[in-house]
Parts: sequence; C-alpha cells; structure tokens
Amino acid sequence: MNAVVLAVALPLLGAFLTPSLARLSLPLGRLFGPGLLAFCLWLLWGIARALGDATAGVALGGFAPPLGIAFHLDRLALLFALAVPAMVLALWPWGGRPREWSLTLVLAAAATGLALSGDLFNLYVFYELLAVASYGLIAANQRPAAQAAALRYLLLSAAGSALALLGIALVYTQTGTLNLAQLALLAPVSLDGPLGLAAFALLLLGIGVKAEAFPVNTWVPEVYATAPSRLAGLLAGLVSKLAVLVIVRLLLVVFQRPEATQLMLVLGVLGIAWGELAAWRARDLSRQLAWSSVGQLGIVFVAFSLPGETGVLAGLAVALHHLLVKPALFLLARHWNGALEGLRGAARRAPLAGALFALFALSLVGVPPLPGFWAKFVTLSGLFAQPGPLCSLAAVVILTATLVEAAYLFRTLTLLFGPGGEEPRMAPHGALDLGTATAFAGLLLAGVIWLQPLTGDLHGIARQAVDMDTYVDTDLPTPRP
Amino acid sequence: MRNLTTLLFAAGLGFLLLVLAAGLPYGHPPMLVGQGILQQAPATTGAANIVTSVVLAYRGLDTLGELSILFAAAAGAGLVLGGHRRRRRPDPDGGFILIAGADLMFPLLLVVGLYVILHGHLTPGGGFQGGVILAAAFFLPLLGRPREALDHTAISWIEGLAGAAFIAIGLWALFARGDFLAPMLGKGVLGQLFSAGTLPLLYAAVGLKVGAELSGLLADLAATEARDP
Amino acid sequence: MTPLDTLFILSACTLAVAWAFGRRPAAGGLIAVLYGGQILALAKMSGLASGALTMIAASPSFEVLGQALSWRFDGPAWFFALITLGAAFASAWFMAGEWGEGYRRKGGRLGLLQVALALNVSSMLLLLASGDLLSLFIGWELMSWASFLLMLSAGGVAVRWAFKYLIYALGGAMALLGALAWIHAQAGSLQYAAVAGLFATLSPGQAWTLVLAFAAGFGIKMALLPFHLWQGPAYAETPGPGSAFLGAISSRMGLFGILVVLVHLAGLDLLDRLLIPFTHLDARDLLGWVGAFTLIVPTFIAVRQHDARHLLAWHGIGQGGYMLIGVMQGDALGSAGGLLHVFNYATYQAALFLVVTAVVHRTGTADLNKLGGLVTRMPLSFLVMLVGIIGLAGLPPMNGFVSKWLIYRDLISSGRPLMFVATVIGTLGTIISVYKLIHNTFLGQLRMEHEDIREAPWSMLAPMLGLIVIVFLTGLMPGLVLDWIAPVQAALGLPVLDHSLGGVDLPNGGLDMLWVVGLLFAGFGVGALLFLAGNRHRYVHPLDNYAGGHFLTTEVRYHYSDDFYPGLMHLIGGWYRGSIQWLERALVSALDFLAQWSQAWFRSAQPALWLLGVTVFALWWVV
Amino acid sequence: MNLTNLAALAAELLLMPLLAFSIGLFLVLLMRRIGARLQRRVGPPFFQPLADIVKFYAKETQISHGLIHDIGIVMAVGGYVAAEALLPMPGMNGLADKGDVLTLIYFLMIPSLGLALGVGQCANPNGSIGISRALTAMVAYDIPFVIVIFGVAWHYGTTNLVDMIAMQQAAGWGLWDMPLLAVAGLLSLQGMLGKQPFEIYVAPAEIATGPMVEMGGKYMGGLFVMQAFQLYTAGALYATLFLGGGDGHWPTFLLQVFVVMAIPMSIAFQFPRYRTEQMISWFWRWPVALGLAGIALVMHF
Amino acid sequence: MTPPPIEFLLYGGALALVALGLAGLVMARHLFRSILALGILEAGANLLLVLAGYRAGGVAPILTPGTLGQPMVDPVPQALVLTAIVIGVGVQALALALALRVHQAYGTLDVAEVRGRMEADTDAAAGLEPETSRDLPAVERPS
Repeated sequence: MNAVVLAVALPLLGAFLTPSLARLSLPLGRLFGPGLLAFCLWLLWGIARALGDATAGVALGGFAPPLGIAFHLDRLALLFALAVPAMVLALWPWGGRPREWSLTLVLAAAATGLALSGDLFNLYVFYELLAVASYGLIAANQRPAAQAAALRYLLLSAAGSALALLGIALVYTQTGTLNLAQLALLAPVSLDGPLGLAAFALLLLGIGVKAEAFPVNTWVPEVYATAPSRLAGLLAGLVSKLAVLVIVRLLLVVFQRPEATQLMLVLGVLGIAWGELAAWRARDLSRQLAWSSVGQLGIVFVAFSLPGETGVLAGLAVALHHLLVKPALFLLARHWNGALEGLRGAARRAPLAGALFALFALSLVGVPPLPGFWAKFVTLSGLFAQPGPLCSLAAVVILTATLVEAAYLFRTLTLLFGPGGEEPRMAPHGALDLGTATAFAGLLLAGVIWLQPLTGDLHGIARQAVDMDTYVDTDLPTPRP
Repeated sequence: MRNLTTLLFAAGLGFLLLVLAAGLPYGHPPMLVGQGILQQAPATTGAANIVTSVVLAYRGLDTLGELSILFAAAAGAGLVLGGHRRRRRPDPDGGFILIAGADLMFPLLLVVGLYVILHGHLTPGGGFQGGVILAAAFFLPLLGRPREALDHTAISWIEGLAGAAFIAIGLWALFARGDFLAPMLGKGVLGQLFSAGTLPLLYAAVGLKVGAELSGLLADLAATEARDP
Repeated sequence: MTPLDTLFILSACTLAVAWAFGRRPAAGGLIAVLYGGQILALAKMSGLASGALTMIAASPSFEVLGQALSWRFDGPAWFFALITLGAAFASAWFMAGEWGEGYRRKGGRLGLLQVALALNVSSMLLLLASGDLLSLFIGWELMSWASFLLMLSAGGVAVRWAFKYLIYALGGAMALLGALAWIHAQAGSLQYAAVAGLFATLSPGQAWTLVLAFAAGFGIKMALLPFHLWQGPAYAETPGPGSAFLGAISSRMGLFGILVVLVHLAGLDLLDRLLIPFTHLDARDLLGWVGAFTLIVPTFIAVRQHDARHLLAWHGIGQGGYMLIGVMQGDALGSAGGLLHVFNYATYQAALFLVVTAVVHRTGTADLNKLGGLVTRMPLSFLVMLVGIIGLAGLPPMNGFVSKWLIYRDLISSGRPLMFVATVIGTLGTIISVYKLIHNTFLGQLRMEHEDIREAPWSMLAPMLGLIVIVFLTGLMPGLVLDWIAPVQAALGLPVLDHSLGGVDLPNGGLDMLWVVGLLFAGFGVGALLFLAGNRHRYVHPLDNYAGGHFLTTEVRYHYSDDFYPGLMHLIGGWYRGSIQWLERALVSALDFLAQWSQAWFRSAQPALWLLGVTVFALWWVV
Repeated sequence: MNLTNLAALAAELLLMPLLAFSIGLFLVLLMRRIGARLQRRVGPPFFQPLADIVKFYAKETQISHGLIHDIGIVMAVGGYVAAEALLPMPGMNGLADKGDVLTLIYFLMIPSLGLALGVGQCANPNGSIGISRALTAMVAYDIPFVIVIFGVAWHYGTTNLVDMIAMQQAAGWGLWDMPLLAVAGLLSLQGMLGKQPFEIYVAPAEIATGPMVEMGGKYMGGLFVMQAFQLYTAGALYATLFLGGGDGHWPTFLLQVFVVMAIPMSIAFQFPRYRTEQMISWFWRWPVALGLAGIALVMHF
Repeated sequence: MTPPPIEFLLYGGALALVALGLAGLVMARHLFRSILALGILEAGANLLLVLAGYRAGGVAPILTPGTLGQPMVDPVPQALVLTAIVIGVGVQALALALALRVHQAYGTLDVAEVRGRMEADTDAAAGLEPETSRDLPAVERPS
C-alpha cells in the first residue's frame, strides 16, 4: 500500500531527470516518461485490485496521520489516480521538447497527488504544482497569443490560489489541523458558523479556477484555443475533473452544509447557461469545444451538488463521461481548427474522424443508449428528487442547455458532413490522434455494453465516498475526541 | 467608475474577512497538530529546528511538491523564453565597482549559503534560504559581466540530480523502512551538526536544487532581450 | 425465441443488408423482400390483432440503474407496426427498380437512403415494442435520429430543414427527458404500472406539468400546432420514397406516445380533472383543440403551396389533427375513428407521395406551376393520385371517409359543435387543396417538354397500385381494420367499438360502407348508362379549345395553375401572418443576442473583477 | 333481410332517383317560370326542361377532351343518382339506414368533384377558373351548412334521416324548434344552388368563364340532369330536416319541396352578383352567426 | 479611547493586503502591476497563515538550551508559509517570464491591448475575420 506514493514520486523523478537524460540520448528521454507512467499505471492497478472494496490510509514518512501527511486510498481516489497516468499516456506530447515532457510528468504527478491526498495543505501544494506545470505547457508552443493567454490565466489562477490559501488559513486557525479526516471530526463543531462556509467559498472559488467554475472561467476559451490540442484535451478532460474532485472531497468530508451545496448548484447553473450560450455563437471549433466544456463542467458541479450518494454517482457519471469525450473531441478538432465555415465537407474527406466526432457529439448531447444519456438522466432525476424550486430550475436549465448544445454541435456536424470545400486545405489527421480518439470511442462504446456492471461500480464508489465513518476510521485509526 | 466599484468591492471584502477573522482564536491556537509535533519531533527526527522537522519530515511531500513547483516554473520559463536566449547585443560590462564587488561577494555568499543550508536542522534557515543565497552568489557576477553566461548544461544537471537525490533518499526510506521519506540514519545528538539523520542531506539537496533553479531562472530572464519600445 | 425476436432479427438483417448492399439498385428488391418478411413475422403475431393474445414479449431485457428495460408487443404496437412495415415495404419496393437507379444516376446516395429507411423501421419497431418509459424514450430518441438521417439524405436544402427538425425533435426529447426524470425521481421506477400509479397521486399542478411535457414532447413529432413549422418542408425535401414513409407513419409515433402515456397511463379521466382556470375547459379539451388547430392551420398552409411534395407534407400535419381529436374524444366511436385514420391516412398518403415521386422521376419537377396534362401520359399514376386525393379529402368511397365519418359522428353525438365545424373546415381546405394538386399535375394542358413522357415503370406503379387497392378495399370493408383496432382500444383502456364488416351500426345513424359504396357505384353506373345512351362524341386535341377566338399552339401556356384560389386568398390571405415563424425567429435571435452577450463577457470582462465580486458576494451571503 | 324486403328495396332504389329526377324537372320548370314572371316574360312550356335534356343527349357531341372528361360527367350525374337513395321520400327510405345525413352530404360533394375533374381535363383555363370559384364557394356555404346539420342532428339526437322524420312526425316540425337554424339553412341553400347573388362560379350569363366552357352536347345534358337532381335534393333535404319530410304524405312533401325551392328562386332574381370574396365573407358572417346562435339555442334550451 | 487590540491590527493588516492585492489585480491596467498586485495578495494570505500559529508568549520552535520547556508557537504554519512563499516565488518568476515574452511580441503590457492583440491573433490563426458587434451569425442557421 505504501508504494502508492511511487505514483507521485516516480513521475517527479522522471521530470527532474528527463531534460538531462534527453541531453544524453534523445530516444531515452523520449521513452523515459511514458515508461514511468506505464509503470505507475500498473502499480496503481495492482493496488486497486489488492484493495478491492476496502479503504486504506497511507501515512507518509510513517508519521501518524494527524501529524504527518496522509494519502487516503478509496475507490474514488484510485479511480481518478488510475485515470491520470492513463489519460496522460493517451495524450502524451510525443512531438514536444524535453522540457515539455518533464512538465507533463510534473502534471501527472500533481494530478495523482490531488486524487490521493488527504491533507488540506498538501492538496493546495499539488494544486499549485498542477497549475504551474500547465502554465508552462500552455505557453510551450511559443505563440504570442498562447503566452498572453497563459499569463492571463496565471494571474487569475494565482489570485484564486491565494484565496484558497486564505481559506486554508481560516480553517487552520479555527481548527489547528490540516488532516481531512480530523477536519471531518471537528467540522460539525468548529466550522459550523459562517467561518466554515466562508472558508469553503474561498476554496471553491480558488480551486474553481481550474475546475472552470462559473465566474472564474474566462480563461477557458483563450487557453483552449491557443494551447496545443493535446494539452487542451488534458486540461479540459483531466485537470478540470481533478479540481472538481478536490472540491467534492472537501464538500463531502469537511463542509457538509446545505448552503455549501447550494453555492455549488448556483455556480453550476450559471456556468451551464453561460458556457452553452457562448458556444452557440462560437466561430471556430476549438473555442466551441472550450465553451461547451464550461457548460459541461457546470453540469458536473450541479450533479455533485446533489446530496448524498446520488450526487456522487451523478457527478461521477457526468465527470467521467466528459473526461472521456472532451479530450477526444479536442484531438479531432486539432486538424479542424479553422473557422467553422471552412470545415464544409471536412468529414467527407476524413470519414473516420467524422464518424468519431459524430459519436462523441451524440454522447455529449446525451442520446440514449450512449453513456452521456445515462449520466444526464441520473443527474436530472436526482435534481427532481430534491425539494425546492432551485433544483427544478437547474434541471430545466440543463435541459434547455442540452438543446442549445445539440443545436450548435449539429450545426457543426452538418457542416462537416455537408457538401462543399473543394480544396483539401486541411492536413489529414495524424494516425496517433485518430488512434487515440478511436480508443476513446471504444471505451465509450464499451461503456454502453457493460453499462450494468459499470453503474454497479459507480454505485459502489459513490457509497464508499459518502461513508464518512469509514473515511475517518481509515485515516485516523485512533481518533481523538 | 469601475475603479470605484472595485474599491468598494475590495473594501467590502476586507470588511467581511475582518468580521470573520474577529472570530478567530488569536494567540490561543488550537494547535492540535502543532502540539503533537512539538512533543514528538525531537525524538522522531532528531532535529533541533522543529520547523525543519515539519518541512522535511512531517510534511516532506509538501516540500517535494514545492521543489517541483520551482522546477516546473524554471522549466516553464525556459520553455517560454527558449530560443530567444541569445541576445544580439549584450549589455556592456558593469564597471569596476560592480565587478569587484561581485567578485568580493561571491565567495562570501557561497559560504554563507552553504552554512545556512547545512545548519538548517539546527538554526533558523535551511535549504530554501540557503539556496536563494547560493543563487544570488552565482547571479552577482553575471551582473558585472553580462557576456559570461551561466552554463545551462551544468545547471540542468544540478537541478535534475539534486531533485533526484531528494526523491532517491525518499525511495531509499521507502524500500528500507517501508515509508517514503521516513527518517533514516542515526538521529545523533540533538543540536549537533551531524544529527537528525537524513534531514541535512535532504536540505542539501533542496538547497542545491533551489540554487540551481533560481540561477537558471534569473539567467534566463536576464538573458532575454526586452524589445525596444 | 418469441415471434417478436424473429421480427427484430429480421429488422436487423434488413438494416445489415441495406448497409452492405444498399447502394446498389439491384439490392433494392432483396431489401423489399426483407420488409415483406418482417410483415410475415408480424403476421405470426396476429393473435395480438384478433385479441387472442394480449402481449408477446421479446427475450432480451436489461437492467440499468435499477430500471428494468423490456420490450414486448401488444395490440397497439402490432397495429402501428403493421402500418410502419407496410409503408416501408411499399417505399422499398418503389425504390427497388428504376427509381433507385435514377436516384443514383443523379448523384443521390442510395445507400444512405436505404440505411436510413431501415434504421427508421428498426427504431420504430423498438419504440413500439417498449415495455417501460425508459425503453420508450430510447426508442424515441433512436427514431428521432433515424428520421433526421433520412431527411438529411438528400443533401442541399434538405439539410437545413432536417436540422430544424432536429432542433424541434430534441426540444421534444428534452421535454420527455425532463418528464421521465421527474417521474423517476418521484416514483423511483419507470415501469408502466408504477407510472400509472404515480399519475393517480399527483397534485393538479404536477399533473399539468407532466401532461404538458409529454404532450409537447410527443406533439412535436406530430407537429402539433405551435410546433408545426418543421414538418412540411422537412418531409417534402426528403427523397421520394423516404418522404412517403415519413409522411405515412413517422409522425404517428407521436400519437402512439400520446396514446401510451396520456391515454393509457395517465388516463383521460386525469386529463378531465385538469381544469384550465377561468374557462370551463380541461386538459383534454385543450389537446382536442390543439388537434383542431393543427388540422386547420397547416391545411390552409398547404393550400398555398405550389410544390406537390410540400403540399402533401403540410396536409400530413393537418391529418394528424383528426387523429388527435378522435383519440381525445376518448369514447369508442371517436377513438376508433382516430385510430382508423392512422391506418387510412398512411395508405393514401404513401400512395400520394409515391405518385408525386413518380411524377418527379419522369418530369424532374414537383412544381405545380410547371406540370399539367400528364393524365394522357401517365394514366395509371393519375388513377393512383385520384384515389389518393379522394381518400385524403375523405370522400366516399375511399377509406378516408370512414374514419372521418366516425369522428364527425362522434363529435355530433357528444355535442361539440365548434370542434365539429373545425374539422369540417379542415376537410374543406383539404378538398380545395387536393383538387389543385391533381388539376395542376394531371389535368389541363400538357406542356411541350412533357410530350414524350412515359408512364412510370411497373416497379414504381405496383406498390402504388397496391396501396390504392388497400385504400379502396378498406373503404369498402372498414370492418377489416376495425377488427385490428378493437384490441388496440382494449389495450389502451378505451371502450371498444362494436362494428361490422361494412362499418358501424348505431341506433341513431350508422354507416354501412358495403351498401354505400355499392350505391355509389350503382349511381355511377346509371350515370355511365345515361352517358353512353347519348349520341356519339368526338375526342379532340386539347389545343382545340375555346380561347376567345385565338388559335392555340403548344407555345401558349394555356393552363390555370398559379394563385389557384384568388378569391379565397383575397379574403383570408391576410390571415397568414406567420406569427409562429416570427416567434421562432425571435427565439433564435434572442438566443443569438444572449450568446453574443455571454461571449462578450468571456472576452472582455476583467476576470479578477468577477473573482472579487463573487467572493464578496459569497462571503456576504455567508456572513 | 328476406327476399321480399330485398325486392322492395330494389324497387325503391329504382324509383327514388326516377321520382327525384321527375320532381327535379318540375323544379327546373318552376325556377324558369318564376324567373320569367319576375322579368315579365311568359316562360317555357311544361315539358321544356325534359325536352332540353333529351335534345342535348341526342345531339352529336363535337368536343370531348378524353376519358376523364367523360368520367367527370358520369360522376356528376351518378353521384346525385346515388345520393337520392340516401334521402328518404314519403313511403320510401331507400338506403337511408345504411348511410346517414353525413354520408349524404359527402355524396353531394362527389358530383362537384366529378365536375371539377371533367372541367379540369378540358384544359381550358376559363373552366378551371370556374372550378376554382366553385370550390371556393363550397368553402363559403358549407361551413354554415354543416353548422345547421350539426344543430339538427344534435336536436334530434340522431343523424339518421328516417329517424328525424319519425321524430318530427311525433313532435312537430323542426322548423318551430330551430327557427334560426332553419333560416341559416335556407341561406346556405342559396349558395349551394349557385343562385344569385352567389352565382359567380356558375356564371350562366358569360359561359366563357364558367365551368361549362367546354361542355356541349351530352355533357351539357348531363349538367342539366344534374341540375334537376340538385334542385330536388336541396328541397327534399331541407324539407326532411326542418319540415318533417312532408309528414310522410306525398302531397305535403311535394308542396314543401316546391315552396322551399320557390323561396331561393324568388330571391335569386332580385339580386345582382357578389364577387367570390364578398360571397365568402357574407357566408362566413351572417349564416354562420345565425347557425351558431341557433346551435346555442338548441343545445341550451 | 483604548487602542485597538494588537490582533485587530495584525489581522486587519493581513486582510487589507489581501483586499489591496485583489483590488490592484482588478484595477491594474498594466500587466506588470498585476503581477505586483498578485505578490501583495499572496503576502496577505501568507501573513494570515502565519498568524494562525501565533501563541501568546510562545517562542520560536527551535530547541536550544534556552528554549527548553517554554511554550512554543505552532511550527506547522511556519512550514506552510515557507512552502507557500516558495510557491509564490515560482509563480511570479514564471509570470515575469511570460510578461517578458508578451511584451516582446506585442510591445505593450496594457491589459486591454494585450487582450485585443491576443484575440486578433487567435482569430487570425483560426482564419476568422475579426468580429465586430454588427457581425451576422457566422454560420447560416435555420430561421
């Protein structure tokens, strides 16, 4: 179990060594990172298999949890921890420079850490690590626009981080501990007042920058439109989900308050409306996808704001679906990056890419029996099960937004499949991009076929995630009163 | 108008935060964790500086993350600035006072830096502080003689290996003790230089790493030509 | 393996064959045969139609999210499936020979068309077979997308309309999804029994919301009134046989949905209890009146069309109004009328679309101002159209008359004068419109460029003639179809209509089509005898015509086609306000405006300001 | 149904159109006589209507535009012939039990459709214009007419004409119960018959722009036959709906038919012609209003 | 009037730094000033964090013969702040590098101008005409 820390440490080791290794031998440097990630994947898989339904706490350095940093291993954490190396491998920047590889490795390590950590400040450190790695990667393609976008993103994100730090400071001052399990014990007493909510609001907004939460998501279109498409896929698919995961962890473990979920719900609804509306008028594919991603993250927020197991189940379903679909769409969009108008007939020249795009778009809209439908259905059903007009309003907003989303996605699709566009201006899709997208599509379809076991698993994960007693018992074997 | 709004908002924010902060237990922190660490740390780590115990042992992973952030920032800056590093028209030399001053300061800073690093577990200070001093030491001559660039290959190796060393120590602990970054080696006598097990080694790695990162960063920045207006 | 499994497997085979070989015209025959095979498989389940069986289940069933998904056929499903497969069979046969080749030669994507058609059929069968709301929704969505594909298959201007359809269909699907999710949240299950139980316990507000959501969701497919704009052009621009199929049955799936959910699960009693404040109307009246307006408005839009396909497609919407009115009447007579109209309408609408397609195949145009006089060149096609329009207009002796008669009769006996008048207005509009259709296409002067037009080939004629034989025979013996409708009514919990082979025998005014048709033909016989008893007559060339003293030549356009009802239009022309179109555009431009606004926000806002603002707001809210 | 009944039915089916035709001829005569009187002429002799028809049929027809043209006229005549069997006469019910008043109304549309087909086939735009106007007129007068039918059917609780007659014999004429509907019905009848002021679609005075433009010889004869049937049907239907169908007595029935028909004919010659749209708006205004008011009366009292 | 308690001043100062930093971030028209404002904001947050560990009468948590047995302040926040400061340094360095490059490319660091140039660049890279407010929808859609 303790070896799980390797999943964080090894990519970092790889990141430190890759530039030097690449100086010695470029092929070695090229393969070093993916090799490490593959090893991490194998390692985590083994741990997940060994752990099964149980949970485990890992005290780093052997310091008993409230004092030292603890990793909390449960199915939710391992699911995302497994997703990290897998996604990073799938979206590995093969064509980049050594420093890009090493930054990508840093990103992977940070993301894994975010998924596993059970310590408030440690989460903050990994979050910052993730952020810094992504700033560098965004700007890596040397386009001035990308660098300007990265700078703007950095300013916003860093401001958010400072607010999050403020929130952590508030929590620490009030409780004197950073361990999530211990915070869970203390929260009903110490964080009961406005202070706890304020801390949550600050953390939500701070971490929400990466999670594309509503008012702090202005960076999304700029960055996704200028960043390399593999990175955009990684940011939209993986990084945003991990930020959401952190928020959800905090929500579940520490800040279990109706006001907190309400705040998330409101931000989510606004995000949906804003994102989908903006995407309706997008003029190029990558920004359309970026805005759509904002809207989808809004749905994720709304889903996670549902109380209890339903919320985690719905949120997981939506988040995992988006995790799978959006990167693939970004990969496909990479070669269709011009104005939408210029894409006329593009899919006819690249039928496989067109078909994949159609499949992902259908799933994104939520056409049964594709997984997107089930995710949306669970969310809607959960929303309607809640009393109060706000939840019903959220459901209506989701339905309307889905309509808008379908409208623009299919406007794009009809352009892609429509006639016209004589000159083959666009380069064909690379085999790598297409292969990756096909693999994602395969996963999506597998999700349809094995829907039943999949939902069973998700149910199990959700049940475990909301089980606070187990959480506390795992991380604090002898909790102090 | 917008400025006014902003100021009002900011004032409101400050006020609200103050209202919240008024409820905080100032001067009587709960110290749930702190108390435990204060009691345990000397026995567990053998470091006189308990902050160092916290930084390198109890929260060693944070420190690793922190190092990685520095590394990522340096790598990012390198990526961003890469390819534009060689300026066409280097700045003139800094003149006698600057050059002489820098030459004078260099060994001094080097020694101070190393001292701060190596006594991190005993006195205030440590790898980060010392690393910054080291970086300053290497950067000062650059101010004086802009033509002489730092050796990027060497910096790259140092930063890579120092970071790797930190992790390697952690891994060593993992394999030997079953816990990543667990304290290793003998604890020695509290307050002596050779005490606190692996902590000084870790701090040395941190110091080298920080120094290398910062000098690399500074060198990169300095070597980038600002566009003429 | 149940017979239903066989049907599904056959349907899948058809789809596979269409996928693999559809682009070759030669495979068309095979595909048509496969549809025929599906009809045979359906015939194996005829126990459902005779009332001997109430349900045949399919073997596969799934469980997802704690919801059991199952498929089975019952009376209504069988009835609708029969129409579906019949329409598909006729369309496929029509496509099989010369038409397919011609379509391909002109650059059409025959394979796509075949696949889309097969997909439509399969998804509709799946929809019809659904055994719970979830499988119903899945079938519904699949069908929507399949229809989209079919409409899209012509490319060009069709894409635009197909796209519009898609938006409408998705809007409907979202309404359904919302309703489903709500039901799932409240009842915890989407099985029909649970849903029916839930409906019984709802407060009026909840029931209204659900009823409206379902009515809108299904109504959009039927193109009920405020949502009627998409259907006409979308169906019209679909390639011929596809439009025949769509026109004949596709929209009726909306009716099927209404039957299953609103009539069967919710029950008409529930609709009766939902009162509209400040009126003495209830939800059922509301739906009935929606049906009435759906009948009138699109019919009179059809009157203004000058493209044969568009004209027919708009009428298709209007005819749906009859069905809804009939079903909403809810008694034995009315609901039988509505259901019978589904069958009857499918037969003549398919025939009409096919014959128009045949005309387009030969002449290259469906523009009513560019045709005329084709009766001398395509007499059998003329016959098809004649029978078809008599059916569509609902005149005896064709089957359309019977179903409309049932509905009128029911409206009279239940005392609904205004709705009765509305249905008559719809019929009158239909009559004048279909006369224009046949007049401008087949009657009058033959255009010069159509001199050497030939009759449509047999591959196209045969299905059309088959259809009109059905139109006539079921007009003569409506009892044949009413036999199938009885189990449908029984399965839906409606009273069952007592009927005979020739019609219904009511104590206060019945109908026996055997006698009526016999009488009519006897009358025609007398007329013919009188005619033959008269002196000789001489056939002259059409150009040997009264022209106020001028000599006519082929260069002269001597055919009255444009602006066919100027008197009527002079009066009611101003009523075509296009209000709904205006509304639609207004919605889109509002959306555009909002989108621009939100993009501008993304673009220009100082992000940190929002961070600051929201933080302050959140803290204020917290404190 | 035994053999005697069948034989009786066959006889009725033969007799009813024949009688209807004969009465129709008289009605034609009546119409022409009234017109003549109003215009201070003598008018035609008694057998003139029959003579006209015989003459038309006997002449060799010079212009025929093909099979549809023929079929059109056959349908026009045949539709009326068939319709007569659905309209009870005193002592004869024909097939009125098998098809009710709704069927009858639909049967009455078949001749129009037949005529429209035939005229359309003539390939003369003037004819087509006439048909366009005729169909428009149908939209105009049928709406008040079906309102009347609805009211009547609701009042009697049946759509069966035989039952209606029986009920009126028992409870008095429908006219007294439904005066407004009766008036509305009469007004619709005016349009249905194509009499002034609603005769624009027939346009007898300027044949070149009417439906009959290409009709000559036996086609015209067919139209004359149709006219006879039409007059009878209108009168008899009205008598059946409102006047108890002569209470089962031939003399009363005949008298009623003649009186009912005399009213529109007398009105007709007093008026100039309405344009199509004027006609529509008139019909949709006054008879519809009357009819709806009548229905309101019938359904609430 | 009694002077405000010391913690009021300390907290007030830290929070004022936060508010000032955020306000500066919003109001700054120059990206370099934004970066400075970010520094102020972070300083405020760090200050608050380190205040969390203050214990009345505590000494620095370093074990020397002089401090043995005395109450010590909480060492954890100090470690945290150390980490946070270093993180801040890294972020600021990267921000400066980016600002340098942006200035090289665009010749300005004015917030609005940079954003405008960036939008224009992005649009140009995607082959789009620059958007004006009067633009019609880019893609024909059903009306």
